[in-house]
Amino acid sequence: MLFQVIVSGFVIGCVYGLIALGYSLIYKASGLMNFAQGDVLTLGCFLGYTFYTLLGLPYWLSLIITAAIAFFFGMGEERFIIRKLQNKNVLTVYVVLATISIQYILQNSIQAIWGPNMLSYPRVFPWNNVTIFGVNIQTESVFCIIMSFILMMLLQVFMNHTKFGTAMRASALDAKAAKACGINPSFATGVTWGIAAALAATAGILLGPIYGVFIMLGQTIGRKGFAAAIMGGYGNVIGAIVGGVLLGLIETMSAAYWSSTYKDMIAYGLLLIFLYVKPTGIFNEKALNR
Amino acid sequence: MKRKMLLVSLAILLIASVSLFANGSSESSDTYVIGVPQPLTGTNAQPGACALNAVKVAAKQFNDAGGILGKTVEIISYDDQGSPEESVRVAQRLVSDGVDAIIGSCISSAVLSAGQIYENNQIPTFGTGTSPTWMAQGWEYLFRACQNNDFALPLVVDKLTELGVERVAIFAGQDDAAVAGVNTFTELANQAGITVTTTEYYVEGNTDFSGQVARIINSNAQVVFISTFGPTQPLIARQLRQFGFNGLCFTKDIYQVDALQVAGAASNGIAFAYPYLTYASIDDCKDPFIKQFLEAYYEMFGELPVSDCAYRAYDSMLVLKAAVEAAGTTEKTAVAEAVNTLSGVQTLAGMQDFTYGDREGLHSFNIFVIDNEQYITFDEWVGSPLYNEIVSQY
Amino acid sequence: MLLEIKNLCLSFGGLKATNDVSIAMEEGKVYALIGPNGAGKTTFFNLISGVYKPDSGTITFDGQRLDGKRPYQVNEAGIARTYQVINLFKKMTVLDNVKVGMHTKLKSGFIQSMFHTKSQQAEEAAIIDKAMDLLAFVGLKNHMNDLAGDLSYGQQRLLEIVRAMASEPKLILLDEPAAGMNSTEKVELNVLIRKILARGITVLLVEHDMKLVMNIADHIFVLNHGQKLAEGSPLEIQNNPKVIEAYLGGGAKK
Amino acid sequence: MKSLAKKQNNKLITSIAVAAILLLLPIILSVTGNSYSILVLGFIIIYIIAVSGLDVNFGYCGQISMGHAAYYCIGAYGSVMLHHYFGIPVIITMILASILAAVLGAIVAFPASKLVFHFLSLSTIAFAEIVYTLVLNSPGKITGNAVGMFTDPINIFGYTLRSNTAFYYFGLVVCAVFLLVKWFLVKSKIGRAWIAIRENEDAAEGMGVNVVKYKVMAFAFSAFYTGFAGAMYAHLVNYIGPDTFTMKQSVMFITMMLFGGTGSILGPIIGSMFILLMTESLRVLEQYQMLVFGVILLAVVLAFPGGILGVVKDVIKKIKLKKGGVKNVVRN
Repeated sequence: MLFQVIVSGFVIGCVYGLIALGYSLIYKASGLMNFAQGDVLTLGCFLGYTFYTLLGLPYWLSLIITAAIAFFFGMGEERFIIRKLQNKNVLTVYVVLATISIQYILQNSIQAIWGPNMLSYPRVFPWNNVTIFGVNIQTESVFCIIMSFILMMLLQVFMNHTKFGTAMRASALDAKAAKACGINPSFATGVTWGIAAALAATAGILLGPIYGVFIMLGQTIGRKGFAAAIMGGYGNVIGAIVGGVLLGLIETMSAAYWSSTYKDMIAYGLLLIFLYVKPTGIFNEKALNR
Repeated sequence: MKRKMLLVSLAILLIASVSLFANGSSESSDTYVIGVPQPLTGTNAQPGACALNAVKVAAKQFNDAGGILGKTVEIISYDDQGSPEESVRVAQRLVSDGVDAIIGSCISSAVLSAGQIYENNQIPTFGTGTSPTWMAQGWEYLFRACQNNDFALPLVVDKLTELGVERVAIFAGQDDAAVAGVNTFTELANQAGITVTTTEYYVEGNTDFSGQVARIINSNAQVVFISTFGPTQPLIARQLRQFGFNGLCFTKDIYQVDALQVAGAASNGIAFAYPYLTYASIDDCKDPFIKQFLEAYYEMFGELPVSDCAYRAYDSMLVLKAAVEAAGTTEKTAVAEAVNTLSGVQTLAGMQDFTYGDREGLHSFNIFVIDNEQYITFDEWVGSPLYNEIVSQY
Repeated sequence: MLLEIKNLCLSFGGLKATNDVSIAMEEGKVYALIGPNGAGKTTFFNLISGVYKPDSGTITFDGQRLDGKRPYQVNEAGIARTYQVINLFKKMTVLDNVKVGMHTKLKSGFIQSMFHTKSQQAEEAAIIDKAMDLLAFVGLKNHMNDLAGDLSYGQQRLLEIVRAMASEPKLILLDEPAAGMNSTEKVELNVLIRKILARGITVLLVEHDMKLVMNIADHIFVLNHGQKLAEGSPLEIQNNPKVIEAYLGGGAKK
Repeated sequence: MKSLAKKQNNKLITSIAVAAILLLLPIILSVTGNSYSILVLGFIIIYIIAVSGLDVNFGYCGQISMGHAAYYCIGAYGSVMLHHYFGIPVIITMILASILAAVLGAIVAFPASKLVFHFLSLSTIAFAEIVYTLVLNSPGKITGNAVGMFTDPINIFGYTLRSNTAFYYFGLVVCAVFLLVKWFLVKSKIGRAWIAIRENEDAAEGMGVNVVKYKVMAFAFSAFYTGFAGAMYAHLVNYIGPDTFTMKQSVMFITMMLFGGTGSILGPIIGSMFILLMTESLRVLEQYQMLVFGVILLAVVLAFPGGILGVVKDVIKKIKLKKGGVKNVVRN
């Protein structure tokens, strides 16, 4: 039983982690918090459903197309809304307000397009369960965990060991200096937003077969993902996944061995204590004024 | 330039809203206006939208047949978002719009917060939720033409006693209807000598219940009573089966056909007491009266109602029409009084009878169960391989 | 003694930013703190004004222990400061900047302010006169309703000084007041510091401009590598071989 | 001097006119038999108070809060419960509950005073979630849990505010008092300290402002306002349930504040009015209401970053410039 609870904690934790990665990337690139992240997950889930179930494309192709669409959505969001506002030098919180309105739009247009019904996602793999250490685990759950870790690794390699990744980090640190080195900082920022959206959408398409497809899927996950990002150390790639998995485990474990009624309260309570005691996150990132 | 245009359009919008303010009640003698406050966006958009559609189906049928007492039926609907705060403003607005009757909402906290307003303005109202709480407030103008969970749960507990079940675990949401279901069920189970081993709650919006499921299974329960609504049903069904729980499950009200599709084989062995079922295709439906409704619904919207809230709202419309015709007038107080005299009204849920004096139309229900991913009645199920497998445990 | 600092130490990690520094200052004089880049001058300032807590040592001001106190408590005790990088409240008016400087001198509390009592009104009216007087002192009176962020660089420096003076301190710490000023402005600054002194305020300044320092200071402290290298009158310092060596760089001897 | 007197005269006339309109509004509306609009006016007043409070915290002191629904909740439930269990008259319970909200606000603000933007916002979200969970699962079901609680109308010395019109007049007076107090405060030493903290925390501390104390003060003050608004809401409607006090509500407060413009008296008034009237007039769109709301919101943010108040100020400036009545040329 314990092992199964841990696996479930890992699954939901990895999803939090993927969302948290998006938050972290955006924070690094633009110093912002994007409210719409959770709804991009929902969008990804619905898009994946459309390609896989309605159009009958193979799962891997649906995944790639969905991620690509989300990528361009993220880039567009940055290019036409976020950067426009930042160029006007407005208070950060107004940019956050813009993401709030994007959230309203996304959530309601998903409903307008796909309708309010819950949709079912057919199984992706021919076999239902995988047995590990004598415990049955849904194949898609295992796939979700593996994919999250692969994505995290890829991102880590991409950010630290490729020219473009270096460019992205450089432009986040100092746009002027990056420009002087021949890097187009606004393009790099756009790509960061694109990657963040693609990650969220991928999380959505991974979740579809496990949880089904419905409009509010991304709401709570989005908020928890934000919490995970901060727990891990806001702006830190590995920290985001670690924070996500930790939050997922705390949640499932406290529900299983403490109280399911107060599960969220326990998770948020720990988060508060964590913030007050160690505001720099697990992987130190600057959070205090001094 | 763009800014100016936007400013102008904002100003126009404001003026439009001011003009809305000026519009008073538009009472006219040749229409019968029905207000439909339902959650049309957010978590409960599906039941709300289905209910609204069903009201439209009924209204069309009535109007095609000459209206109610010769008056054309007109519908005004607003999105109450299932929120107690929004629903107060929606209710007051419907009152100002001069509606003759209300069908909604299917969210009980919305009914609880709006009920007093309808009561004060003496508008006959049909709630479309299944929670017992709002009927307990004693509002004279509030009726129900669908299931009251408190009436159906004794059937469930009787069935459990009959099967010899001794230990039941409860999994529940934290909305009003779900909690009310838990309370009633616990009380009935205690009376019947059935032990409730554990009661596990989840928070709205969560999708992972492995912790709760682990506790339920560790509590060594034979049956799980699931008190939830909407997209959570298939999730909990799947996670229970995933963790190796193979016993019988009872849901507090219907386990909808979309849940059945999402959860697939995990749905087998889930039972519930309810007046009717939802269908994935018209052909699955054997009841001629429901079939007729489904065909009309399909014709108007190109899809079948996934949520049974459509049935609830449609039945409410049928009862409302019967009441107006019995009263012989559309005058609100007379209509409300007439509802209490109705009996033998043919609806999707069978015959409705309001003469019990509790303002409720339904008092008898069937127990359905899912086997082979199909709905069958419990009586039909007895003796099947899955029945024997599950019941032999008890 | 107005300010007496004994054996002050502070280290960051392994680095000793301030190492066993002791100084003493009398009332009514202009003191200067000099030293090569990275000598720990600003750290020393931050120690006095409470931004950093010393590891050991004491700071006694006017008979009161200040070590370990928070910056606002240091300000309440009568030490005001300016900053190396301009730290004005940019979206407040010039007048309001000065009024914030008077914060500790205002007696009305939350309740009086909330209900706009007679005494609070009177107090507010009184500080406007005082603030105008101070602004006139540096010639910013005409700009009192402008936003602080809209002033020119030199004017912003002056406003910083006035804002610090508004709390009626006994000691004012000026962190590189002449940075970025042209020679005319520097002459004006020289006059201004004299005027501050004339108001009975003791001055301690950190400054790179040696001409200005030698001209204005009565007494000079020299810091190097977090330690006090020397102190004395401008003449003594100018002729101190250790100071000359420190400024020419330690490498010269080897 | 003469023009100054004239100016003051104009101001006086304007304020009398505004007051007269506000007082007569319900009468005009009730002639058309529209109790709905009076209810909406009541809600506008509630939101103005709540958002004004939030604005003190963010607009003046620079502390973001994404969990103000928590204080709204504490105000509402606190007042209803004190009345329900101890029989204390409603108007007193409203004040007591708001004080409770302020105290809890201070308790949250104290450790949070060192956190910056994102971290602060997360800690406020976390607190709001905890409050929500507690109200939903109170020990002994003292909050009625998911079923919620029924409430009594406001009673002032034996006079019960049963109608929405009566509530409107009561709200108008309360709102005026709250706005006046906010005005006095932000123009005082306290308000200057708050703005100084917002502008430059280090410099503020260097000028003798006890930053932690003033931050906590701003948070508590803001929680008091929002708490009182919550209590007003609870007694305007006759039922409260936990679903009102979710993240959605906090986001609505922030949206209203930013839409209007921060750090001012007028901003929250404009914001609350605009947003509420907008959502109410979009109601006819049924399920597309929130979609269109989102689009309009985004368009406004893009066109007027800084809120509607900024635009209004610009327009006024322009008119003044055209008239040539302004002596100082405005800096670009």
